[in-house]
Amino acid sequence: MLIELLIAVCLLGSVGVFLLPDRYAPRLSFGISVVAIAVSLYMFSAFDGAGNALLEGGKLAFETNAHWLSLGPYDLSWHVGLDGISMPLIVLSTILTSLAILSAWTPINERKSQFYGLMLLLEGSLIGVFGALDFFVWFIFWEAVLVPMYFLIGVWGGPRRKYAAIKFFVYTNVASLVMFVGFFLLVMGSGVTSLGLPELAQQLATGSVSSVGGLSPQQVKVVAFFAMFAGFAVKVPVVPVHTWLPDAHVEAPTPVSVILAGVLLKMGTYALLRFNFTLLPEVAADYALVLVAIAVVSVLYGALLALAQQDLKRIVAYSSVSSMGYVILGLVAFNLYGLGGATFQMISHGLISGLLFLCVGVIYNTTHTRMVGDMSGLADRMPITAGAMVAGSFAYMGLPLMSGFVAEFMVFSGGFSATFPHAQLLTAIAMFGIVIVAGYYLFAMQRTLFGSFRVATDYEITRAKPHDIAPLVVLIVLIIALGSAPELIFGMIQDAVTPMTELTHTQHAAMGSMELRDVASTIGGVVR
Amino acid sequence: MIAAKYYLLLSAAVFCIGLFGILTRRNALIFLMSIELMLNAANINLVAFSAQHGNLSGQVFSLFTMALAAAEVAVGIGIILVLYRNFDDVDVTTATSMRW
Amino acid sequence: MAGPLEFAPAIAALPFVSFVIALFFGRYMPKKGALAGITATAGSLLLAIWTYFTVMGNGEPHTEHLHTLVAVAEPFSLELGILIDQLSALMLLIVTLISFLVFVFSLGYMNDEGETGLPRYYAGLSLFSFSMLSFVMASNLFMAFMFFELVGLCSYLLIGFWFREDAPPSAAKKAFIVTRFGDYFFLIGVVGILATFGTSAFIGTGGTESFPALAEHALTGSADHVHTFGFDPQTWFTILALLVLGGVMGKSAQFPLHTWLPDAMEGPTPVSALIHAATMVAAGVYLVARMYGFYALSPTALAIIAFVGGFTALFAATMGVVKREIKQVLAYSTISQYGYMMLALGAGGYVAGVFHLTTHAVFKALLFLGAGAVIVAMHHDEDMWKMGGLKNELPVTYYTFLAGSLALAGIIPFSGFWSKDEVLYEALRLGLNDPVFMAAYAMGLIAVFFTGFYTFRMVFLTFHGEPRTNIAESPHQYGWNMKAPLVVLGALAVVVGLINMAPLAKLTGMDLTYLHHWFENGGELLTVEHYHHLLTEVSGVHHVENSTGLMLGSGALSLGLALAGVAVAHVLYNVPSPEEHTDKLGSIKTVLFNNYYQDEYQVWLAEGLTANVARAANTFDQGVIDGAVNGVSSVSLFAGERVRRIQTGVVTNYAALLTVGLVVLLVAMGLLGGWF
Amino acid sequence: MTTRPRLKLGSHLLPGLAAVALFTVMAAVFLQGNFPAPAGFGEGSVLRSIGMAMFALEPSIPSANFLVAFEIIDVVLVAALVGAVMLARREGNDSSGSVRTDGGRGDDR
Repeated sequence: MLIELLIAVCLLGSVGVFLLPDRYAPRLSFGISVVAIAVSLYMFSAFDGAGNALLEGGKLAFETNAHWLSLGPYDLSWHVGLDGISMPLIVLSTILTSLAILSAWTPINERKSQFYGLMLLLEGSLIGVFGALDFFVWFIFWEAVLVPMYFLIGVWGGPRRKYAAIKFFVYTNVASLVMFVGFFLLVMGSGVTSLGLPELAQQLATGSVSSVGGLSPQQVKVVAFFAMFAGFAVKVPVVPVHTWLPDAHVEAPTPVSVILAGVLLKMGTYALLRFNFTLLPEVAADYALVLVAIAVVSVLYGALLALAQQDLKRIVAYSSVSSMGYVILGLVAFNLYGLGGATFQMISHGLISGLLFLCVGVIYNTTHTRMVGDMSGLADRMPITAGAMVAGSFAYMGLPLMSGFVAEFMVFSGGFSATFPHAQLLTAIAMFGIVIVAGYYLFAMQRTLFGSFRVATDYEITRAKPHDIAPLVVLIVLIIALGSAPELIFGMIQDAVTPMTELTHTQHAAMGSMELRDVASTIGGVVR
Repeated sequence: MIAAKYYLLLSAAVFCIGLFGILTRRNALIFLMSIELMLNAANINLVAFSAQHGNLSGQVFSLFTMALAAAEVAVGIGIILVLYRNFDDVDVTTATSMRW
Repeated sequence: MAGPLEFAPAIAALPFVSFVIALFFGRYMPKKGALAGITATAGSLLLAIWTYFTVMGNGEPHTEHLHTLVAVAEPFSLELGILIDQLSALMLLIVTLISFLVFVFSLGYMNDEGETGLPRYYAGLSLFSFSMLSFVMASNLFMAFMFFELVGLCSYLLIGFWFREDAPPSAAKKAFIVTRFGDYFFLIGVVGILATFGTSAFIGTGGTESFPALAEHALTGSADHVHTFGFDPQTWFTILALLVLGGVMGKSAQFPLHTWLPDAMEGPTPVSALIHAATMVAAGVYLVARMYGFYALSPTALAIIAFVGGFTALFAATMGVVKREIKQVLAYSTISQYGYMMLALGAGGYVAGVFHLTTHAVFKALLFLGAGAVIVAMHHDEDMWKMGGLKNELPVTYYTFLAGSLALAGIIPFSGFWSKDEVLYEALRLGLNDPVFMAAYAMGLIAVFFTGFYTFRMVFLTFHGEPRTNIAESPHQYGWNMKAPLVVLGALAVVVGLINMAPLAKLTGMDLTYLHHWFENGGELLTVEHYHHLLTEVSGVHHVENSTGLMLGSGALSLGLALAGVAVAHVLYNVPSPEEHTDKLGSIKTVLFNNYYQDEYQVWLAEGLTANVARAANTFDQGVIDGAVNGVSSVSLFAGERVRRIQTGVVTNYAALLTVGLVVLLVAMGLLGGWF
Repeated sequence: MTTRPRLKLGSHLLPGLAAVALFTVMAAVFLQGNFPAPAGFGEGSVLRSIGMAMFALEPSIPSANFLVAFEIIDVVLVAALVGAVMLARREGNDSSGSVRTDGGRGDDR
């Protein structure tokens, strides 16, 4: 019942904050989010799950499974529970939301009740996404995330907030639709009568898929896979469906950017891991080359774009695209280090990108500009913020003893040992991202933090307040802790992804037999 | 007995005359008249098929239709009055506040 | 055996403690963290000496597992551990000694000069010592890579110490990116080695074998669990070796990744002495020595190492000839000297390479500290043309600097002579069998002349002749805290070569090759004999027979060239008011002064090419990809705008549409249903 | 002053043609169609039968029961009449200031 408690704390807290006057909102919502952290940390310490939530032999922690209602031929249940993949993500969500709320104290000065209420609503929805194991429940939370996000960007955002908010909402919503179609194709093909993900996964692992509406069983799988992939790819995002991300980040207020980069993107990769790669691993193996190509292009193209940006937030946004490419690479590698590294990278990137967005936010709060060319030598006036930004940048570059290094190293190890064709070469190409990432972060730091002090806008540059600095410190500590002792969470991640690696041991032999041409012909066949 | 298709032809003719009125005229009163014509075309059909199948329901239905037509005319004329009051005209093309 | 080796982790841990202290409490302390650093490195030095003597009496290497970063059953865990053997014990000694002396020197160079930000400085220096010592002790390649990166971070932070100016942050950025480029290949190499062998241990422990041993088995017999990804093992191992070499070339500033080192001189001079001369730059060479059992298996990799080393030695030496600033000369000489070490290692001279590493660490640290002293005396002006005649004013600095210069130039009996001679001798022995090595040897030999020349050009310009500026006439004097390290290092620069006097040993028949014997002990697979066995038996690399005549001839040749270089410098520059003779070189000087335009093309690659590609990609992204997204949305908006105009609000129009629709529907249904 | 009625079509010719087209199509269809002979209502007064059928008083006559529909029509008629009166009544006593909407045209005519 702890998951329900956690969601209830956030949702009820959200209602409470909505109703109270503005002056209570910041502290009250922070208090509520700290309660949520406490609950999630208790859950983390009391975590007793084993194996993968969706697969045979998985034992869920904090599970509730109650029949809810029947919809047509399908049984819907309130089924929530955690395994080693979702548990760290929930802790990440609670911690980042709390820090984001703290960082909002300075910049958010109007409609405070609504802002903090929406933040808590967002937190509750995110926890629901990571906790739900029934598709129906999951989908409700998945869509529910969009609503507070839309308003948070659209009301408190920058000058082009409406454009960004609508783009974000429509883009991800259309993607959800595509994903939904793909998922139901799979449900119809597999013939399950329950929308529970474990039931579906086990049905797919043991039984065969029947043909649906003129599609052969193999086509059903492939179409379902790519429809779901397309849907989640927008959320991740991967090239070429990434363009909503920089706009959303630039326009969103900093606390929202933190959640957006830190947790919202992980929804996409988490869903890819849970749906595409757990339900249809053999399709993923067949089309590994296509998926890896997407990953490699995301890594390099995203990094290259980050290099061309002048806005600090855009730099971090594009580098997120690049980092998410590593996650895809790890998922496609589909071995212990690949999957585990990808999951670890989700957590690690959540912390690191959160840290960088917070730093940019602190700088923006006093300089009122984010343009690289508008300032220099900030380290002179804001030493702690500058130090945090240096730490965050190096964490992003994968400096050892920080979490990014472990994550990337595991992903690279996984990719290098993967069995798809040219795995070594493709992984090596993707690894070049670590050079480019060093390029743009060092460049940005040199221009903004170092050199003689100058700011183009006429504001007095003051040291940041303690409640602005505290989130930075917390995140740095977490990053270093995870970097020097990854076992803190990698143990449970490993436990949860190991059953997945056993899914395709037999199918790997057939891998690489399908080329891009076959994909095109299959899709052509479907359209016909 | 007259074959059913000639009834149908008559009803089609009446209906199309009513329709023609609706399509070419702008006066709301003429609209009402045209609608009456179209309703009566439907009545012809009802009666014709009632005879065709030997079932009296059609006949009864046409009686109801007449009653409804009376009610409709009552309401319709009321609407036309309001229209006139608001637009100083019974031209249906002037009342276009419900466009896009 | 218990005892001092149990404390080995503390060698690295002590500087880490001082890092924490300096970072968080430095500003409240009397010397802003210096004392913590000095205490910590002094403790490390004592422990390192203790370790050294323990290892001397104890044949077996000491291994210890410290921390498991990631534990998995398959395919490999990521672990941290320490390996103390002859090589690492020697290196620990060098690093702790120079760290300690640099900390002491910094008291004079930084504290007495009233710098701000000292806690940051000492924190960075302590963190560097920690990282470097951890790197040296690393028991596996993965851990080595981790700390290899961390020393890079420290280098970045310390080069950019004076961040309020424009040049240091830029130099720091360049240093990091260039070495990162090398580390990219190194990282692929590490991942590849782990994926290939399932281990990256330098030494086998508890039933598992080290990766060089596994590679050897794969080449000689057949070893299970070695995945070569469809390559021939020999080819694949060469590829891996070359990938790791990428990191080595970046860190040890070998051509073409050497360009960052001269720029790195923007950092404080003690930092240059510690990081960019004696220790961090040595990390690359040390890494090759550390996994020499792997490199020895690949003749191709060895030839490339030797050739790159020889080329770099000559290439950098020529650039050192024309520089105006004292630290720039030293920077190019550093690049050149690391070229020698690479040449030695590539030519199979394991002991020679490590020997030169040792002597170079001492005399180059000495030279940098001496240069630092001169810079302080000159009120932070580094231009040698503004110095002159300092030997009377700064006698301690002069004599210690002279000792270092003689060592650098390779004049008997100073330390540099013995080590450089052995490097060249090893290269020659191999070169007589193989033209590639002969070419590398020839380049190394020519570089000796240039080394002698630029070294003494520097000495004469700085200390001899008439003072050329007012400051040089009455330089700033400094205290014991700068002189003491100079004296210690000066003494060492004279004597440290005595540990391995191979030519003298040959001549007299006495047993003077102490360092050779040192490396004959230790773990079975880490001894020089084993490496020799690998070179000859597995790789088929053969040196010509060791002969007294050849050795003496080689020694005499290099000594002669060095003396010739010194003599030319003496003639040209040891005059009261020297001229800029290098101007006579004309366009050659321009090329040399611009470093063969190496910086230009690398900057072009980084900024001209990459930035333009990035901008093009950005335009593409905004225009085409985002344009497509916005296009879809504007198509629907436009269509909606048009379609809604059907709603005219005129009832007649609706009715007409209805009618037309009905007619069309009827006709269509009639045609399909055959009503007509 | 009256003249005979004239068909002033003007711009409405085209929609009118649509009605003509509809008739053409329907006529074409109907004339093609073939119906069996009509069943008719047999002997007796049709009017009486209608009356009986409307309230299902005589089960032998084939028809549905329309009692409820009859009552509903009753109510609807009354409602329509009342509604018509409501609509037609001038609102309030301020005859000059009745509510006017201008169909979005402004006051420029």
